[in-house]
Amino acid sequence: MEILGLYNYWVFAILLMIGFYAVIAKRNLVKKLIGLLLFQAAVFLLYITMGKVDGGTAPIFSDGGNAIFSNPLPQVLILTAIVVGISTTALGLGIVVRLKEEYGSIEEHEIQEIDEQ
Amino acid sequence: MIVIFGIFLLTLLVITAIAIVRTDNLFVAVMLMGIASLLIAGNFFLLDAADVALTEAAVGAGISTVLFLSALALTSERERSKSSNKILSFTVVATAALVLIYATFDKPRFGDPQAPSQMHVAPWYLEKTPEYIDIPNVVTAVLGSFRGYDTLGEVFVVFTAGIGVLFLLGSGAPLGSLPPEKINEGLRHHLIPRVVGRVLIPFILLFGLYVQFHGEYGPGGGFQAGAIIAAAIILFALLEGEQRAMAVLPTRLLLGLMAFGPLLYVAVGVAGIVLGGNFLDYSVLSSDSVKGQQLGILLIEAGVGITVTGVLLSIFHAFAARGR
Amino acid sequence: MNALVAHLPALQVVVPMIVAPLVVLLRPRGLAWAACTMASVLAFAIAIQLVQGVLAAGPVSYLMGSWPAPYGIELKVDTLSALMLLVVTGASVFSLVGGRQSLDAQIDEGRQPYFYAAWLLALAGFSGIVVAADAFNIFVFMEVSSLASYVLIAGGPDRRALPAVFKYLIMGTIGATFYLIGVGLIYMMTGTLNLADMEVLIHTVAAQRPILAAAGFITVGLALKAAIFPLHVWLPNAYTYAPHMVTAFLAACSTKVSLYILLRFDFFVFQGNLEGHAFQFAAYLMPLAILGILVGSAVAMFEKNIKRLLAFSSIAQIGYIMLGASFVTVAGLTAGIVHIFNHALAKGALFLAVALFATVAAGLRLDDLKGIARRMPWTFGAFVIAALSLIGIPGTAGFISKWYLISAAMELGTAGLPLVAVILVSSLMAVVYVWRIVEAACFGEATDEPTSPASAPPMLVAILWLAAAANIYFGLVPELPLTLSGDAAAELLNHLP
Amino acid sequence: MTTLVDILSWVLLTLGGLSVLIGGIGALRMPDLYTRMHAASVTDSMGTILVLLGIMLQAGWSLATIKLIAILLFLLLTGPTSSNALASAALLAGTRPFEEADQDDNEGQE
Repeated sequence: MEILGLYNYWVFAILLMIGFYAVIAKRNLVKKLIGLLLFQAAVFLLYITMGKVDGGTAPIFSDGGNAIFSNPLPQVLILTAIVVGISTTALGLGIVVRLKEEYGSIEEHEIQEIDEQ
Repeated sequence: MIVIFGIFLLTLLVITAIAIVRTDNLFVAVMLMGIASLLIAGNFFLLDAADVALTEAAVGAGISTVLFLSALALTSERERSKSSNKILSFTVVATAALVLIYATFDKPRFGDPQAPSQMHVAPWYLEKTPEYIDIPNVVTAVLGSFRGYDTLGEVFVVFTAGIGVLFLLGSGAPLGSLPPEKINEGLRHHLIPRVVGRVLIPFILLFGLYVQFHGEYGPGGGFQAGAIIAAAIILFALLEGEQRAMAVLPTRLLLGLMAFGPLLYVAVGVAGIVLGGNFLDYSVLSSDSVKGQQLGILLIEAGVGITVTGVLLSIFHAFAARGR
Repeated sequence: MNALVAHLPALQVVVPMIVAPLVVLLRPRGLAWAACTMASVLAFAIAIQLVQGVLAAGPVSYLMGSWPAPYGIELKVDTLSALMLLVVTGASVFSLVGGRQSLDAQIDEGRQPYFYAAWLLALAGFSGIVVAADAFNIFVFMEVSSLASYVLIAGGPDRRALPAVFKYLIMGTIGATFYLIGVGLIYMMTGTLNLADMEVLIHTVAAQRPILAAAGFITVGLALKAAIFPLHVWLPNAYTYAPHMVTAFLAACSTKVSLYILLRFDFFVFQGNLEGHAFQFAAYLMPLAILGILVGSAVAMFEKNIKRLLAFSSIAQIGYIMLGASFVTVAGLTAGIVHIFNHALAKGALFLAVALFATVAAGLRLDDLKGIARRMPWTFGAFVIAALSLIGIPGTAGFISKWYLISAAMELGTAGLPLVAVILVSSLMAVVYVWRIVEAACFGEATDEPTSPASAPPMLVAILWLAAAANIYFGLVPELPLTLSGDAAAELLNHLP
Repeated sequence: MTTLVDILSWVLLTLGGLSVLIGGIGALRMPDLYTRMHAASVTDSMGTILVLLGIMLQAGWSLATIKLIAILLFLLLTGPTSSNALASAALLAGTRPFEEADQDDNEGQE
């Protein structure tokens, strides 16, 4: 199990890097939003990983089930964070659509050039 | 076995993420993002987070893909420019990653039942849920009652996103005001998807309601249910044309739902004050405090479901209407 | 009524939350604005009540859902949060009343209900952050306020508002996610989310590395949101292209709320728990604060658009607040916190005056404002008073914070002398950029004939004068903000048993 | 009896896994969209049916089996429908089926 745990943290760090890189380096606005989603997904993975307990099951009581449960709190927090993430994305996409209508482009540097003229 | 499966899912996830960043076709990137969401959901399930997995699958793989595709239809499918400031970006990213790696040297062992995060607050929830609220799903208990105020804030985040998109894009014209040639026929002329869709949509709606009201007993709740119900209606809109979906659920009604959900939630909270408790104290809603808690959770989950359905559909219509 | 007093911390957040969905449904003209203003006034009244309560009886705590503290969510109002509540709700009331006319010109009627709903959500979000005593709850309300702010800024009539707000959205979300990582790391090591509980438990954590990383992530994330130099790049355009009324509101409170969280974490949670934290905090933030002050003021001296000029001045002012905090002394923190209050007064009034200029002038470049002083003498008079407060002339509120900042720097001994020099130089720079506006307004010849009615409605000018008068009042009678910020500083620094 | 059910379920699971693998290889090796979809449909139909049957045998008579039957029905309905929608969308977008003669033209279109 320990291997999986370490691997979870590595993947968290790698996903975070990939997503964060896409947000900063990409100049396409939709791509930036996709990167943001990846970036946030990595953080979700961190929280859920830390809530896992050896031999535990999902924190739902059932008759005759075992008595070890994984930590419910990080799960609650991440439920909230997922919904917050999609809300931000939706708003961001709305802005991108308006940008395309106003500027005819969704590339950051092209919009900048149009503005500087 | 679980270890192998977990490693397999995570490796695929990393590969997908790299492919997402490298492709210059946005359509491909969005579809891959849906796959990545599904992989993450699978991984959450392995880590015992059934509720989160369901949400990630419904929201990440379902709704967010639909939103991205509607936005792509209005913008463009190709990424035209290369990355900028590669070195600077990489330095920033690498610094963040190094700090994280530095932090993980002292982290508790994975799955350690003695880890601090498992010792302090969490056992209290597991221990007290049967006593105070008496529902099997502890996640719903924490979400709805112990940390119900967070969930209230979250409903308002969704609501804010909804009014934000409506503010930016407008809410789409009603059916009567359009000339006939402008009416979107959807896939009406494609027999097979339409017939199958007609068969499936009632069942998807039923499943959504099941997820809504079964949230206290199994994985599920208002967010997941709202996303599933919205997905069913979006499917209807895709098959029958968006205007016919609007005829069933007009934009005014959606706006009403969007505003009613948060109001219902706050009203339950204020009822707590009126009946002599604190804000969001459900125990006072009924003479039996456990019954009161259950009633409160039922009501606020309904508020959440209504908000999410209303907001997601409003956003979908706002995007779709922009294309005409 | 007495029964409600106990619920005030919750009502502070809940009142705007109830009204926001109702506003969306209110279609008739003017009703949305009226409902929004009523809710803001009510929130302001609650804030005043809370300030009195805190001054009389100490911090107020409120348990959401009646669940005991580290398990449920706790709200807590102490002197620092009371002061912030005053700033947030006051800014909302003044901007709503004073900016209404400019808004009617900038956003068409059909979209106004959405706008006012977003305004109330921003208000609820800011208040929610300020009263929260739970790390994750702060994140949730941070997102409510941020999303609402994005909507408000995107309402700007100029299309350049859109790229500005997109940049803000991206940077704001990165900041929030960094904050979330930090909170996650702390939770991993302590198992709690309640701030007070966290502070006690961090003390017992032997392994400091995750906590140290968490401190880094939280500080950087919040610095992004608070536009601390050099993470300020989203701010100038966002403020410039937002509707005028929104600029007045956000300039007065949005970055300061993020600074507030930063102070809470660094002084309340980490201070005294992490070895050398005070030194690190000072060593990293003081140079940034000084650079922010100098660069912000210098850029402001050369800006041509008055809103952009004031936005860069805001970056400098954020630097003052950070500079005070980075002394890590009671005097320094008092100066920083009181500057949050005083700067909100000055900037709010300045942007309100700009909103009134906009109803008459052709544009907001300095060239467009030529001769505005003769066309709107009353409005311009109020603008000058607020500008004097921004510079820090004796007799205005701005002087109080600069005075305290300088005396706090003197306390440091010889090391403080260069800091005093920085403060004086930047004040001179402020004189320069304010003078440029005054010069254009008083002595410039208007290039074209006025096309619109030559004066603003007397009612709005009266509101503006009220705001300007507050700058003088709190300059002459600074007891209230000073008591609150002195207590808050003492609380932040000396709360450990 | 239980051993027999176990063996049977493992056989089904293995066969199911094999069909998924074959489908995957086919999707990689086939020359154009339509033949690839054809190969992938092995995963869709045979693969899911066999795997789900195998799991049902493992689960025995319980609520889980009923849920699995529901999933199976759902997949049997949606799989072919989505294939149909995908293929007609591809036709509409102008992707022509592969022929030996115009191998070169088609390569860029996928």
